[in-house]
Amino acid sequence: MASRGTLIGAAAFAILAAGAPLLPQWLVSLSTIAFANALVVLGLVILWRTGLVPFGQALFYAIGAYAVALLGRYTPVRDVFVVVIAGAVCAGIVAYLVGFLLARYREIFFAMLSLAMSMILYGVLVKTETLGSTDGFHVEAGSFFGWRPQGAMRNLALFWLVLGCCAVAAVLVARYFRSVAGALAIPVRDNEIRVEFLGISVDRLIHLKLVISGILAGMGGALAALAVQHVDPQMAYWTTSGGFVFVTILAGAGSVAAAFVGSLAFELVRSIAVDLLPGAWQLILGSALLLTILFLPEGLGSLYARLRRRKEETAP
Amino acid sequence: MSAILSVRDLEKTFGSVVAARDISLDVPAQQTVGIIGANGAGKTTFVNMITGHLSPSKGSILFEGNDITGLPSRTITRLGISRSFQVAQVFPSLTVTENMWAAAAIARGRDSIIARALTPLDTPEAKTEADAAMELFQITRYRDARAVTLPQGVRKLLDIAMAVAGSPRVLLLDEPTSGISIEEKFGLMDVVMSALKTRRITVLFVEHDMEIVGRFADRVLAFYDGTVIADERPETVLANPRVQTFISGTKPAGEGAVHA
Amino acid sequence: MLTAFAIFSDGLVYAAYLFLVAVGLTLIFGVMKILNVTHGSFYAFGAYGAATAAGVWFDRGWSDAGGLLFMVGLAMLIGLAIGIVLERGILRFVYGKDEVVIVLVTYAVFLILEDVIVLVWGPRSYAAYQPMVAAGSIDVGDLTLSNYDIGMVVLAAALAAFGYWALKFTRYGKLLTVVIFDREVAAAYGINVKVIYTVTFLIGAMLGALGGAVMAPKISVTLGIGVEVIVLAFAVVAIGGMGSIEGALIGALIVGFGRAAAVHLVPQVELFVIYAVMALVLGFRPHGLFTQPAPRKI
Amino acid sequence: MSRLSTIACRTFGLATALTLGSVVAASAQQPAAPAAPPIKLGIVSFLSGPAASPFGVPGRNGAEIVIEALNAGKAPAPYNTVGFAGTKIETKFVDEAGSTAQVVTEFRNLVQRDQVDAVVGYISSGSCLAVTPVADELKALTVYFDCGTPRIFEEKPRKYVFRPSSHATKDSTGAARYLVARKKDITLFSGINQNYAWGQDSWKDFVGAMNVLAPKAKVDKELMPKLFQGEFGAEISTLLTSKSQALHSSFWDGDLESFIIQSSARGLQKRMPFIGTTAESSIWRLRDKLPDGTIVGGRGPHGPLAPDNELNTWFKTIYMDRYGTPPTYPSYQMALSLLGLKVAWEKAHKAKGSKPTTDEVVAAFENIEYESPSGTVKMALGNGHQGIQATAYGTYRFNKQKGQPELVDVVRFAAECVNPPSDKSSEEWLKAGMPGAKC
Repeated sequence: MASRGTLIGAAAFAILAAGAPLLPQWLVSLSTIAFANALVVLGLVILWRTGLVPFGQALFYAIGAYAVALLGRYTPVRDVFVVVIAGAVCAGIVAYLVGFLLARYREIFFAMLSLAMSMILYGVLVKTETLGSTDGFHVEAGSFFGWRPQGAMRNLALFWLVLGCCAVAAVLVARYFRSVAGALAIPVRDNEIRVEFLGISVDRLIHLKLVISGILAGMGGALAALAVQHVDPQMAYWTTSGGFVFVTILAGAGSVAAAFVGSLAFELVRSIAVDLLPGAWQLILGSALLLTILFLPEGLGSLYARLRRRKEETAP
Repeated sequence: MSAILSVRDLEKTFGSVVAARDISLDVPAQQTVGIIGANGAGKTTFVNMITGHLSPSKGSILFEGNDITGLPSRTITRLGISRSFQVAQVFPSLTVTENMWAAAAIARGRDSIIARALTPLDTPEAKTEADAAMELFQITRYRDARAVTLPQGVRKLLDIAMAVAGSPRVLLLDEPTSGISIEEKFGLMDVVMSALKTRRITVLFVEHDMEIVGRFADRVLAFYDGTVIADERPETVLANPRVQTFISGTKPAGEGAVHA
Repeated sequence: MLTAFAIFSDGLVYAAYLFLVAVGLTLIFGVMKILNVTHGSFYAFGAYGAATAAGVWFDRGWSDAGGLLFMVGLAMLIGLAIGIVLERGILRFVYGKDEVVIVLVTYAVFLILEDVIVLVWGPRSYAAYQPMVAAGSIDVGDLTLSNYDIGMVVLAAALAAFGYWALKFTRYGKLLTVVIFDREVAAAYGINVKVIYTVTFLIGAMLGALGGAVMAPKISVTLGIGVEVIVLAFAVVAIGGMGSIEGALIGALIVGFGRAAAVHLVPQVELFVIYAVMALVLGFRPHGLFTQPAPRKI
Repeated sequence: MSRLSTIACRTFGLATALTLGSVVAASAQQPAAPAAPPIKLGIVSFLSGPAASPFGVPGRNGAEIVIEALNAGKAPAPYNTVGFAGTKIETKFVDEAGSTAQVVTEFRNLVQRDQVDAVVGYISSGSCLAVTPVADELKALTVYFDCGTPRIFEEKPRKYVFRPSSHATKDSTGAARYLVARKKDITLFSGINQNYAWGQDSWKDFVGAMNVLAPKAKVDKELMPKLFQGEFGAEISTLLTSKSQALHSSFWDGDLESFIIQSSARGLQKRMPFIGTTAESSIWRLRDKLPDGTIVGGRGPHGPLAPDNELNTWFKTIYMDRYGTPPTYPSYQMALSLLGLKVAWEKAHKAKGSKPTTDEVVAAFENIEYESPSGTVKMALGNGHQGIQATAYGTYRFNKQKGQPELVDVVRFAAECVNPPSDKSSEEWLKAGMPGAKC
């Protein structure tokens, strides 16, 4: 049953990969960032299906990015595959550690605590003057198994790398959604007590989701750091997290692909808004978000529609 | 033969309030035990302690000879004690089939979260088991309905069917007929009890309706003021004057209301 | 000794500021279960409104005390107006949706209002310092305190006392308590929850604007002041317990004294104090100091 | 499992469609080439957020009027040719607000999508650091106008990036020189700076310069409040308990004005004079609320600290006429950046006789020296990519009769007096005791 979706996905992936050299460079760069961020959004989708919205996902994003940047600064490791995996692993470890605390929280308290955690990292980074404080620092251009492309070629190579990471992540996350742990997202959101009494720990289910979303966010951050070639503490600030939540809403939690489409659409809309109305692009973005929530719930995927039905039924 | 479930000197206090005290009993395998008592008498507290929702303040619980006192509910479930709820606990936004799949899948897997993330939810075994359970509890015709839309009785059946999905040896039913009309009560209990009999499950059920207790229970525990005041065959317990005074209400207060 | 007194007075002033900023947020959360990101906009509009009022008033050379009243009055009117538009125009359509979805609605409105500020007031900063200057200062030992700051502490204390009294002893307060306790039960008892919601939101909006108006004379009113305030108010409210007035007060005092002590004794850690306190409190009391976690009912 | 699980990738096709669709849109945007295409400049500056009012908007305003005057050929000599070498200039303004990734994306869009001939802009040092390698990668001529970090040319030589405005070190060294000249016997000083790169660097440089110029002076309080904190009660109390004889601050705009208002209400400036390295941009708003005796800097010889020359008079006049307030230092920095670009462009154009390539302009830009409304600019550092200028500090006085701010006791410091030489980084130079400074 997933075969048709997988086929379409694989075709889209192949077309994007093959068509990239034909695209204008600015669009390749924009899509690189958009798809790197889409990995973070994918992680948020995993949490959101359980009804959890972290306002501090930038914590893992920044950790992934800084891991790459620090490797470039203090070690001779330059291979993009190694550094991206390192970024993802570092973020995963941090997610595992903070997960012991965070996994016990729900709803707004989950959001607030995750926000506090990311803001602590932000504070630490700002205090670290050797790393350039708020100015951040340069990220070394990586090599691809020893190959060091320059200029336009490097952008293309990075785009393919991001695309490859996205494809792997999409396949794995889709698999995860079909697994027991992944499919229990809606049961957990619906009725934690029942899940516990069926014999599985809700906290551990959520802990796992946190680790997966942390790894994805770390990978996204690592790729973004390679693409932008610069890291700064702003990556850990709460408005960065807010931006990811924003895209998640636009995308909806209905499917894996929505994260990618949503992220790309967001970057394009933002870029066009900045282009057309440099003084009022936040207004456009805010309106887009508001209109989506108010009038396009169907466009947000199946979870949202279900959430709404549930609420209508239980509303006073 | 030895008891499948043994309780010794169980006590639960909330601050200065004593919710349950001095409860000691043994339940042999495949017995069906009815639990009666007025509201606040300690029935649900008792069920909650056995199933790990509450941790006892004192005393111990043995299941198949192992001490399970204070274990988390999910561990107790995995060991073989399941429960249903006074208000049916199902997943409202899923269909009946999906509810059963979730229950069957959770029950089957190993207790490792990583393993859970690698096993698909909809394995053929889980599907077969879900189908069988729906058949057994006669809810197959609702299989594609969302749980939130189900009539109360079906929702109760689904709740119990999900509890049975893990193949428990002991099942605790917390007021299986609450919220069900009088006409439907017996039908529901017939379905439930015959299903549980075929699975050879030891049952403890909390019930207000003395008629149902009389008909389905092999043995009755009467709770009053946090403890068990009678523990015998149904007809004996129901004839007990204190039970009649405090619980079943067939005898006015005053007669036999001598506090122990 | 001097330092101890300085920590005490600075802590009080900062706590007063935090309480003024957080009280509207916690009220709205307590009653409506909405974490209102727009609160930052109310604050900003209050500050801009007050600054505009100050311009109009003091350019004519009118009295300072009257000017402050005019500033606060205009700011709260603006808060009321935006509150009405927001609650009637948008929020009432999303009541009953998931809490987090409503947070995002307020986030969207906040983004829009940030640009509305630019459209209305332009990207320049405004000053309204006349009341602060006119209030003068008082010497306490070696320390000079601003009378305006003292006035702010008095105002915050009065507001806290009034809030306590209003919740405990007025009809509206009692109704609110019922709604806070259980929305459905309140509705079942014939309380018009919708009206309570509207009124509460408007009060919260006016309190947010009040915070901005009171701070306006102390600060340069400029773009982005709303963003800073939101996170600060969130932290205070999360520490004290979401939706509890006492909680907001205690949270403000803890953060206020904590920060003042940090600035005087270990300035290096000042940047983290508030978040460290927040993480610590939430680590031990997941729902803040003053909220009991709702028991799971079976 | 239909609803519990998710069908992957169904909408992936849409992503492709979106991407390809925008290509079509983008290619449609490109106009058919007219006979003499104007020179396109991308101007990047904060148009929203807290940095818009003090820097972004004055910077943009400066760009608008200077380019308008250039296109009309109405600037004073030697800048009286139309546009750049007779070709009119077209501008595209972009907001600098947003994440660094967004800033870099928008930079790429300007260069690759809008095909601008040069980008002029950037206020945040973070933006400049992030854009620099991209500019070199894209071989896009980029002129920074306001960002202050010395790291840009000290970390690595750059090819396509220029910064005619001098970097931040001179602000701190100038402040220290002025302070020490006015208060020879200073023994104790404090600082209050925002806890982010600009504040941290400014304070570090100031302390470094003080160590050289007044070795006996000790640091007392070292305050680093959060950026945009707004409420400074505790900091002011701490300073009130200090016996410092001066207070250094690189606060700007909102925080600066808030701090001045709150601290003067508590009489802080009566105890220690305040040295504001960016205070110039706020004097027109603070007016009589800025205490007399405050030491005022303006990130170089801009505004009231600017030299009295024809260009300055012209610039002040056209700015006042359009915007009703005098220009502040970001406007001056924008003006001198654009004029520097014009000089380089025209030099390259003259050598070639037709529209120069980017590489030709870059070659022409290196090491030039030219006049600006704020005096002579020498592209002396960073292999000729980083400008140096004299700087000036003055003491504030509000003239009650005229109802206008004034700066008295203005002291000018030659460029070589407050800037490191080309072979040393700022940090090394300060550590070594500012060798080779020519005052």
